[in-house]
Amino acid sequence: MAEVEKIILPGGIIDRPGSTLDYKTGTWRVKKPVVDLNKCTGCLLCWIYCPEPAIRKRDDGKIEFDYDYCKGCGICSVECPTKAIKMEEE
Amino acid sequence: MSLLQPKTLKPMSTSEAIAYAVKQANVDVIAAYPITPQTIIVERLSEYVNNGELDAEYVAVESEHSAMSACVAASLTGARVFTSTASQGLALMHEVLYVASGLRCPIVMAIANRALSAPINIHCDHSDVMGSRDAGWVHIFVENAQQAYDRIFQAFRLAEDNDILLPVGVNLDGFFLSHAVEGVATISDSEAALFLPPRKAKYYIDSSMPMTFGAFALPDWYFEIKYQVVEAMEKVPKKLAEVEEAYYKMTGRMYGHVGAYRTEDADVCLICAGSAAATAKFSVARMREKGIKAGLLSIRLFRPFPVESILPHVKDAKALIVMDRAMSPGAPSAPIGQDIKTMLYDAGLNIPVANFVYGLGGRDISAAEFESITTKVIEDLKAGRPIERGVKYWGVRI
Amino acid sequence: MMSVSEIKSIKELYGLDLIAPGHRACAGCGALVGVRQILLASKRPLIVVNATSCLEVTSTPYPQTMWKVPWVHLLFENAAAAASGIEAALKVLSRKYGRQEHYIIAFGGDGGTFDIGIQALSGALERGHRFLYVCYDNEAYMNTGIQRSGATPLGAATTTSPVGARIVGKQQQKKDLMEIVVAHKIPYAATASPSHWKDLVNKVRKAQSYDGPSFIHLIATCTRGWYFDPSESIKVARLAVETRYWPLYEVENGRYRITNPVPNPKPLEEFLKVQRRLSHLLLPENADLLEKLKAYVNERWERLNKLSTCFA
Amino acid sequence: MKKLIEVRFHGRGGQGVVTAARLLAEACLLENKYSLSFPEFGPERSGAPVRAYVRISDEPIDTRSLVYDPEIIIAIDPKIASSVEILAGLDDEGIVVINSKNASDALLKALSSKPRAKLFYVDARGIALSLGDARFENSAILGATAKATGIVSLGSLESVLRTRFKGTVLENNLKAMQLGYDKVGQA
Repeated sequence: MAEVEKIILPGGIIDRPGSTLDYKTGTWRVKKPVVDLNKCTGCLLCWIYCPEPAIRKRDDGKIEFDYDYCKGCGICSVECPTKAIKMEEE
Repeated sequence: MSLLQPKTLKPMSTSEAIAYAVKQANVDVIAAYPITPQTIIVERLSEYVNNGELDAEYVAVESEHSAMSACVAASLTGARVFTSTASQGLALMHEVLYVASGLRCPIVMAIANRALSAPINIHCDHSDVMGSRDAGWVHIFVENAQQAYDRIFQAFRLAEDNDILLPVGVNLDGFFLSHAVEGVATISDSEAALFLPPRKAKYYIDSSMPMTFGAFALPDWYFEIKYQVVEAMEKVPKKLAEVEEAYYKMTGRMYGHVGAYRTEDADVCLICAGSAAATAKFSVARMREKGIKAGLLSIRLFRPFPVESILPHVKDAKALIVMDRAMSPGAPSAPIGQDIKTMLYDAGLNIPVANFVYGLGGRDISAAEFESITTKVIEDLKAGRPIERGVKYWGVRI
Repeated sequence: MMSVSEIKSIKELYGLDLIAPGHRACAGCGALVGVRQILLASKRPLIVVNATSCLEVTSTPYPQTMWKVPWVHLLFENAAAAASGIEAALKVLSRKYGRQEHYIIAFGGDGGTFDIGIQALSGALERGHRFLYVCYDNEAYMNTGIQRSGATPLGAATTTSPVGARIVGKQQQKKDLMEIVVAHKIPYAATASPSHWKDLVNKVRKAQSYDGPSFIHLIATCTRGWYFDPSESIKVARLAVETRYWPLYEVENGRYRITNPVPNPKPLEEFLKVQRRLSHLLLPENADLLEKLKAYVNERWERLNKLSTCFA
Repeated sequence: MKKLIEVRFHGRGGQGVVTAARLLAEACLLENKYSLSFPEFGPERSGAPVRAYVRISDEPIDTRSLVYDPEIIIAIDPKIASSVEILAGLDDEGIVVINSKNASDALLKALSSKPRAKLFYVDARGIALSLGDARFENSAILGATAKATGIVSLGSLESVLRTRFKGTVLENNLKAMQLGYDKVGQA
């Protein structure tokens, strides 16, 4: 059981938007996506189809994964138009 | 309590008095579905809104379930919210009632108490509210139009207090009160605004503080969140007394958690709620003229059950007569009877309690009937006969 | 027709996420993809209302929330009524006390929309509250373990419409929710699929441009309930569109328009065979069911096509 | 005046029985008496028998039960007015006001057991029709009641009417009330 370490707001309101960040769903993953940056065009289709979202745009416009949260569903690897993303065993 | 001259009073039905108070309370949102016998309340409010006398949104929902749903959401948005229902309507709202209290919404709802189907019946009893008594709502019973009018202001101020944040039901007997016209002393709009300034919610739905309302709580948190309702409920008696004090200063009118009449030396104390309490008071007065030592305790604050306020009035009685206008089939006592007996047990008192279910489906109870019930118990006491325990059904033809 | 600035590139949406990762939805959840896209496109400030559903349960495990916008959940069947209450409250509070108005989106699953919540939805649409209702349709009660709903297609296997020796899957066709919604004469209603993200996000913009209720019927592929590999979630949604199983169209002020013509549809079998809930329809003994489902799909498409043409 | 006066109205749905009771109660308030009026409702629609009650007192009124032993009975409906049932529970010194051209033999016979009770009649229907609308009936009978019972003055009833009606409707109601007051007769 969790300790009652914080004050419960009236009615159990949660006042920390986006606080699921506390929970690393990356541990759910069986396979992880790996991007071949040579093939990545930065089209961001992987990003628009990511359910988490666990994909970020790098400064160079290509993408990277946030493995803390990526559940390894593999949608990105199926949807990538240049087949730049491969699913690999953890 | 100061008595006002009748000629200074405004003739209003209890329903009209409630609608008028709601208008003066400057509510923001009303979401309601009409049902006999509360219809007059929402009709008047619609008139106020459509005539521009009340700046509020009247959401004419398609059911009571949606009425309470819209009320909860509007309340969470920070609005002052009112609705009204009865009977089947309250039953249809049932699951949303728990959401209203669980999410700490200070909604005020008038309940024109009416029997539940089947058989279908539009008349008064308390089955509706008794079926919802564990939903975490504060419940107040009124005995006349004046109390109903005054309680609306008090209910909002109590509900919206940040220490409370609980919904409040103001219960008025269907027809016996809802449709009865009498003189009501009203406060001015400026007095109303002073007593009840616009609601200032501490937490509300708004993008300036994007919060999550109504999250999914697993066993590790549910109990603690739900327990808040108990904590808030425990603060109600003291807070209501404070609210009443403030209202008394303005109007000279105060009702308390209970209404006690001639209880101080009563051998037998009648206990009941709603319009019948008013009739019982009349009956007790007549009995006293005949030397019968009866008393009356009317339950005005029903949830939380005001044990501390009740006990001093009944602890010295030789017997209590608890009159319930609702059944609890299969239970050892009817609803108020259950509470009274629990209270006595916890206080270590073994006062015999005669528990009667009366007046279901609008069947009238007269002053004479109260007298005959009381007389029988007093005779039993005098003769040393045991008071018949368990539940009896007054006047039912079997 | 309203002129609404069209979103042309994904890059316009990047950085506009209103949900955080760490939520507990299944890997490959189609609903989350669609909901995310809708929020990316949505006008702001925004308030989200959620019916009890997978989305609600997986997104707010107390004391955490994935939502970065004000979000409220009351019950299963009352999201539209709750949205009505918020809209009414903001209207009067802005009038009386200068509170800021917000856009409101209500999300409900097919259970909360087609079935238990249809009364509240109908009431809210009839009253004309300004909000966007999104039904994310995974075609069964997935939150409680894949039981049939009014949205489940003919023949589909669910835990309450199993493929039995005597009765094979659900025996009724899918309820046409769009037609029910359109009958309310609201300004805007559309179907959408996360696979066709551009179509979807622009429909959101269009819906929110109207001063009244709008509706989006979103296909939400479900890896658990439809039985496909999580990586194929978007692919399956795309197949639904490409086989004309899920026509993408809109009804704007009563005018029908197919927004994604499918001149050369793939055979329906392509959509069915990738999902175990429906693949048994391809067995010879279930040929009659397959024919009925195909007829339903074809007739609907033909009807939409005609309506689309007559308003063109 | 007795401490508590109880009044029972008899009529039919649509005749304004409930309104008549309310008008009487409101007029009593103006005379600084406490009052309470309430209808007895069923699922009935226009045409069905309806009862309504008024309590009048110099003290605040507690009792909320129906009225069982009225001091005053008022029958607005001419058809009901001749039936003996309307007399149920009448106080021995009670007053009955009926909408009728004369007192029926049946009523007189029934009242013979209560020698101190009084029966008044007024052709409220005739008065109302002479003014062009049967709906003025209850104003006529209220006027008759004021004269017959003395529980309220004609002036107070008129004041209440003025808060409710306007124009020719008000004028005709006032006329009906005055005619009822003038023409009431005792059996």
